[in-house]
Amino acid sequence: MSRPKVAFFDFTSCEGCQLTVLDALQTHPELLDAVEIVQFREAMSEKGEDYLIAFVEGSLARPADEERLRGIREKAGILVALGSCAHIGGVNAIRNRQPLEKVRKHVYGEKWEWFDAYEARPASAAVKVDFFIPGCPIDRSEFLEVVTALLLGRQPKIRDYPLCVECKLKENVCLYDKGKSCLGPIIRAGCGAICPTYGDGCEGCRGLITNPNINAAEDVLKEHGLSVKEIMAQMDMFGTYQMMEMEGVGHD
Amino acid sequence: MTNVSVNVHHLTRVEGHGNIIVDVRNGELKECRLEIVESPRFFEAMLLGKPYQQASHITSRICGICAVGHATTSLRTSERALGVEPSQQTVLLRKLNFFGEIIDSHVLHTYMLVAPDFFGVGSVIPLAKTHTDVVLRALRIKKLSGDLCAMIGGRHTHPIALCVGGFTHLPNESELRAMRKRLVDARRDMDETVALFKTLDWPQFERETEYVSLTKSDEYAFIDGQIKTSDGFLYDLDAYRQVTNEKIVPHSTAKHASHNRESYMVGALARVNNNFDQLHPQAKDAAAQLGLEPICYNSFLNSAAQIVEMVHSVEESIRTIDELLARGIKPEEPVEVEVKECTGVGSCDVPRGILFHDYEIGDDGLITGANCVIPTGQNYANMEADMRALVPQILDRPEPEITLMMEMLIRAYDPCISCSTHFLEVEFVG
Amino acid sequence: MSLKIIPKEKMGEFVANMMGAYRVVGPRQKEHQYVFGPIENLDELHLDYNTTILPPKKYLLPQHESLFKFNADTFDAELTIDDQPTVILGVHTCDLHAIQLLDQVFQRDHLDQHYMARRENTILIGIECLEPCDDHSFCKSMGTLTPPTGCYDLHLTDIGDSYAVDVETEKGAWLVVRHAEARDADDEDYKRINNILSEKWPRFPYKLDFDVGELPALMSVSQKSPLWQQLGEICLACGSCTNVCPTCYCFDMRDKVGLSLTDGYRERFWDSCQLDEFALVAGGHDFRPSRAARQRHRFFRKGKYQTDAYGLLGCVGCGRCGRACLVEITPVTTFNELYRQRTGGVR
Amino acid sequence: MVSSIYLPEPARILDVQQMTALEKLFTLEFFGGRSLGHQSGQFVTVSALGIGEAPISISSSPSRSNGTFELCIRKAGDLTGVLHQKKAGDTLGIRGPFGQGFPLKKFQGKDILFAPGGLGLAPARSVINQVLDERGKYGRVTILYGARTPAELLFKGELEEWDKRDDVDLHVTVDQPDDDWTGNAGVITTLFSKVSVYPRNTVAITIGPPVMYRFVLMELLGKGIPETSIWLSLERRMKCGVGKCGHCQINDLYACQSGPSFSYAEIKAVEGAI
Ligand SMILES: Cc1cc2nc3c(=O)[nH]c(=O)nc-3n(C[C@H](O)[C@H](O)[C@H](O)COP(=O)(O)OP(=O)(O)OC[C@H]3O[C@@H](n4cnc5c(N)ncnc54)[C@H](O)[C@@H]3O)c2cc1C
Ligand code: SF4
Ligand code: SF4
Ligand code: SF4
Repeated sequence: MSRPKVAFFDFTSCEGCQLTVLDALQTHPELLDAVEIVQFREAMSEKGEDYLIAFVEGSLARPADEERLRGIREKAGILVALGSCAHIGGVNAIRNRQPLEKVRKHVYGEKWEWFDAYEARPASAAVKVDFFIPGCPIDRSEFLEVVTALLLGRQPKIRDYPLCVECKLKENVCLYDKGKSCLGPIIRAGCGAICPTYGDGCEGCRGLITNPNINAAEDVLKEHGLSVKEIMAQMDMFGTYQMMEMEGVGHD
Repeated sequence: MTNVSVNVHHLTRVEGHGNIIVDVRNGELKECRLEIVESPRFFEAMLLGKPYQQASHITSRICGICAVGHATTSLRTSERALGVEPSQQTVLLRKLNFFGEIIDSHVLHTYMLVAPDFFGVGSVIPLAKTHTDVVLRALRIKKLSGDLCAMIGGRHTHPIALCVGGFTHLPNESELRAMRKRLVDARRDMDETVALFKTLDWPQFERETEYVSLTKSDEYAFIDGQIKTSDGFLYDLDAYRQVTNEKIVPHSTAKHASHNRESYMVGALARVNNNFDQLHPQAKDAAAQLGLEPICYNSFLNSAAQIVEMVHSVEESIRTIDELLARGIKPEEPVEVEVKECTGVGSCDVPRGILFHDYEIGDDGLITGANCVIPTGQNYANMEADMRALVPQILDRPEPEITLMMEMLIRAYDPCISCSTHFLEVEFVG
Repeated sequence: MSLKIIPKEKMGEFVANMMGAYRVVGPRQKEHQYVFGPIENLDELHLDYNTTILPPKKYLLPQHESLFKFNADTFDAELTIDDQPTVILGVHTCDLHAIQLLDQVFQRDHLDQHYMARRENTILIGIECLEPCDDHSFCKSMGTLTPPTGCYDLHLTDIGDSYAVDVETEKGAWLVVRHAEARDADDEDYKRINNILSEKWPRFPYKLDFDVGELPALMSVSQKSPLWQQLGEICLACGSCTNVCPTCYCFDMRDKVGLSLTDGYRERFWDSCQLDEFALVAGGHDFRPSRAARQRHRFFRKGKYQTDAYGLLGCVGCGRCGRACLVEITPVTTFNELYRQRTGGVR
Repeated sequence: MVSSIYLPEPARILDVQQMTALEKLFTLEFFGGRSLGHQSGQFVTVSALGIGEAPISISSSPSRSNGTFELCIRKAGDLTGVLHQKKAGDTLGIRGPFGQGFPLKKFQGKDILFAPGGLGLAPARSVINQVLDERGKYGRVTILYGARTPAELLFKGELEEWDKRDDVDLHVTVDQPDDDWTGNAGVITTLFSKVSVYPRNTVAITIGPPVMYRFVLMELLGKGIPETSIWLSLERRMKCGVGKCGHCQINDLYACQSGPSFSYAEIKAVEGAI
C-alpha cells in the first residue's frame, strides 16, 4: 500500500500541537512508515503541495488567513483541525469579548491599523472541516488513533461525553470535593482527565460536548461559591467562540 | 558587481512565521530585514479581566516549546505582586521542571532544527535513515526531558500542576528516583552530543553586541534574579523597561528592543557569556570542547551554548533531585493568597532568553493590566544587525548559499516567532 | 463453615503471606478518600476506610479489557483471558451483594468466560461495617448490612484486639490454614461477636420511608411520574452515577489496532446508559434521547428490572452515586419522592 | 480449551451481490463446515477484525440453507462500509445465531400477512421463503412491501417470483415513484385497503423502521387482528448479542434475548418499545 501524503499547516497558535505530533514520532516512529509527511514547516524545509490529509493547527486571526486556508482545503482530500485553536477558536478567541478596535489599539497603539486582525475563529468558520482533534495541546494517543482510523478508512471516534467519565475511571478525588471547581461535566472527554488528575480543574480545552447541560453546570459552579465573573472567565478560557455562538453573538 | 535577492517566505524549522528579505544591488545592500508575518496574538489584551490564577494557563499558550517558562514567569509575577513566598520545596521543583524544559527545547533546536543544515538535509527525517544513532539519541533525550516535565507538571506542553503559591500535584519519591536514574544514564548521551557538535563546522562570523540575561549571586540564573548586561549594567527586575525600550516597526508584528547599543542579544549565548563561572564544571568542560569561551561574539554559537546548557541542566537536575530526596517530598498545599490591589514584575531566563511579565491585579483578583516582553522580540534588532553585518562578508558566494547562511543565522537564534508577536505597552519610537 | 480468630498483630503476617502467593488488592488512601489498589506493603492497607471512589468491581470487570487479539489479515485470533490469582481484601457487605448480582448476570444464560475466569481466581475477603460510612449510604434499608451467603470466601469482623474470621468456602479455609496464624473461636468470642453485631444495628439508620420489598411494585406504578422530568432538567449526564456503581456493568466493545493496521485486539470497556450515544442506532434514531428517560431507565434498573430478572436488587445502598453526583440526585431521595407521590408519604 | 462467547468464528464469503446503491447481499459459509442452524427472525453479529462488529439479521431461510447463509447489509457507517468492500473469498467473523425467531409452528394453519418496509424485507425474506417452502402448512399468504423509491426495492428477482405465484398475494409500493414506475405509489399503509383478511385466523409479521410501526400497527389492529397475532422485530443498538452489555434493553426486556421478534401483545405496554 502506498503511504498517504500528509501535510501540517499552522495558523495563529503556540505550535504546541505540532510539537505533540513530533512527540508522537518519538514513541511511534512507525508513523513514518505509515504516512509520508510532505510539509511540516516547523520541522522540515521541504514543501510538497500534493497531499491527501491536511492537519491544520491554529485559529484564523485575520482575513488573509482565510484565503490561505481555502487554498489548503482545495488541495486536501481530508482536512483535520488540530487542537483547540483550530477546533473551537481556543484561547485566541478570548479577545473576541472585547471590541476589536479596542484590542488592536490596546496592543499597537496609534499604529493599530498597521496590523490586520479580526475576531479569532476556528477553521470551520471558513472551510469545511472533516474531522477535528480537540485539546490544548492535542492528546498524543488520540492523534495516533485518528491517524490509524483514517488509514483504515474508519471515522475517527472523538469522544462526545463529559470528562467526568474519564475522571471517575481514573478514580480521582473530584475537585468539587476539594473545594475547587471544574468544567468536567460539560467538556468532551478524551484527554484522560489529565487536569483533574494533576489537581487542577478542567479548563475546557476540548470544547463542549454536543448536548451540555450548561444551566445545571453553572448552578453547580454557583453553589460552589464562584461569582458570575469567575464563571464567565472559566467558561471563556477556551470556550469564548463556542459560548458566543450559543449566546447568538455574531462574529463578523 | 553582484545582485543578490533573497526572499525566504515562511522560514522553516523555526517556531512561527517569518520572512527573510535581502536585496543587494550592484554590491550595495539596499534592504536587509526579517519580516514577522505571524498574525498578532494580543495576549496582553486577553489577560484583561481574567483571574490571576488563570494567567499562567493562558500565557503558557503563548508558546508550546517554552510553556513551562511562560507559566513559571507568570506565577512569579503574580507571586511577586501579591507578596507570596513559595516554599523551598516549590522552588526546587520549579527549578527541576525548568531544567527539563531547557533540555527539551535545546535538544529540539540543536538536533532537529539546526543539525539538518550541517548534514545538508531539509529535516531530521532523512537523518533517521543515514544517521540513525544520532536521531535515536535526540529522541531519547527529548523523551527524557518531556517525561521530566510531565512528572512535575502533568505534561510538558502547557503544564497543569503549577499554580500560584506551589503545586496542585506533587511527584512521589519513587518517581523522582526513577527519573534520577534516567538522568544519570543520559550523561553518556550528553558526552556523545558534545562529541558530535564539536565536529560541526560553525560559520566564522563575529559582531560585537551587548548580551542581556538574568543573573544571581549563588547560581546560574534561570528563575528570578537581576538583569545583567555584558556592557556592565545591572538592574532590578522592576526596571526592565530601561533595558527593553521596545518600539514598533512597520514590517513586523513583533516589537524591536534596544538598550545601550542599537540592539542586544538574549538567550543561551547571552547567559553563557554573562554567567559562565556559575556553570556546572561538566558544562564548562563541554564549552571548552566546543570552543566556546566568554565573551563569544559569534551568534551561530548560540547553538553551542545550548549544548552547554543541556549538560548543565542534566547535572543540575540530578543534584536537585538529590536535594529533594534528602528533604523528602512533603504533601503541601499551595501558599494561601491574600488578594489585594497590586502590581508586579516577574522574570525567567527561558530557553530563548530573558522573559518579563508585568501585571496589575485588582482587589477582586482580576487582572487589570499586563505586559509581556518575549525574548525573540528582544532579539529581532540584533538579528537584523547580524544580517547586515554578515551579507557583505559572503556576497561572493552563490545565491543559494547566501540564502542558506541567512536562514542558518536566523535559526541559530532559535526564534520563537509566534510568541514574540505580542502587545507592548508602547512608547513610540518608530 | 467455621469461625476463626486472628489477632490483629498477626494480620500483617497474614497479608504479607498472601502477597507472596497472590496479587492482593485492598482499600488504600487517596488524598482524603479511598480507592481499591494493589497492596505492596501493609501500611498502604486501610481496613477502616469509609468507602472507595470506585467499587471493587473493577477487578472483576475491568474498565478496559482485551477479549481477544487478532491479525486482521490472516484472521488469526487468540483469546485473552486474564485470570491472575487475586485476593480482594476488605470488601464491604454492600459491595459483596453487588458482586453477587454480577455473578448472576455473567453466568446466567450465556456464560461470560472472561468474567468467570477472573471470578474463579479471585478470593473475596469481606469486612463487616460497624459504623455507617457516611450520610449517603443506606445499606440497612436495602438489606445489605450483612454479607450475602455464598458470595465471599472469608469475612472479617473487628472484635477489638482481633478479627473474627467467618470462613465460608473451601478456598477461604485453605487460605487461613496456609497463610494465617488463626485459632478456633471459643464461646467467649461468639459472645463478643454477638454483642458487637447487635450493638452495631441501631447505629445504622433506615433511610427509605418504606420497606424495600415494596420497591419493585412502587417502581411499576411510577413510569409516568413527573419526577423524571425534574431529574432530567438538572442531570448533567456526566455518567458518574453509573461509573461508580457496583451493580452497573453495561459495556461497549471496539477494535484497537496499531499503525501496522493488522495487529490489534477487541476491547471491552465500561459504558453508561446516561451517555448520549448509548441507545442511538444507524439511521440516527435514539431510543432514549432525553436525560429524563435515561434517569428513569437507570432507577428502574436499580429498583425493579434486576429484581425481575435475577431476583436480586439492582441497588445495594452503597451511596456512591449520591456522593459522586454534583447535582445531588440520589436513590434515597428519588425512591422516597416516588413513594411520597404515591401515598402522600403515609405508610 | 477455554472459549469465549465474544470470539467470532471465521466464515468465508462465497458471493456478494449489489442489490441497490446501499445494500449488498452476502452469501457465507463457515470454514469448519458447520451450518448456522438458525430460525427465521434470528440475527448474527458480523465482524471485520480491526473495524468492529454489528448485529445483522439472517436473510436466508433455514429451509434453504445447505450449509450457507445470507446477509443483506446496508452501508450505514464504519463497519458496514468496510463490509461493502469485501469480495468473494474474503473472511468475516460471525457469532450467533442469537435471539428469538418467529414461532412458525404456532402459525401453522393460519393466514399470514407480511408487511415489511425498507430494509425490513431482509429479515422478512427469511420467514417468507420458509413459509413458501412449507406452503402447505399455512393458509393464505399476503405480502405488502414498501420502499422509498423503485431503486431501493430489495430482492427484485424474488419479488417477481412471488408475484408470479398463484398462492401468494403480493403488493408493492414506493413512496416516491419515478417515471418508469407503474405500480402503487404511496407509503405502505396505502396497500392495506387492497387486501382483505380474516382477522381471527391471520398472523401479521411486520418489520421496518420505527416510524413505520406506528402506522402499520394502526392498520393491523384496525383490521381486527389480535395483538397476540401481530409480530414485529425491534432494532436496538447491540454490542454483545447475549444479554449482558445493556445496550438493547427496552425496559426490562433485552431485544437480543427476548427478541428481536416480539408479539405486539408482549411489548405494547412497554414504554418506549415502539
Ligand atoms: C437485531 C438487528 C438486526 C439488524 N439487521 C440488519 C440487517 O439485516 N442489515 C443491515 O444492514 N443492518 C441491520 N442492522 C443494523 C446494523 O446493525 C447497523 O447498521 C450497524 O450496526 C451499523 O454499524 P456500522 O459500524 O456500519 O456503523 P457505525 O459507524 O458504528 O455507526 C453508524 C450508525 O450506526 C449506529 N450504530 C452503531 N452500532 C450499532 C448497533 N450495534 N446497532 C444499531 N445501530 C448501531 C450508530 O449510532 C450510528 O448512528 C440490524 C440491527 C439489529 C439490532
Ligand atoms: S474533578 Fe471535574 S471531571 Fe472529575 S468528576 Fe469532578 S467535576 Fe468531573
Ligand atoms: S482536563 Fe479539560 S482542560 Fe485539561 S486537557 Fe482535558 S479537556 Fe483540556
Ligand atoms: S445505585 Fe448508587 S447507591 Fe445503589 S448501588 Fe449503585 S452507586 Fe450504590
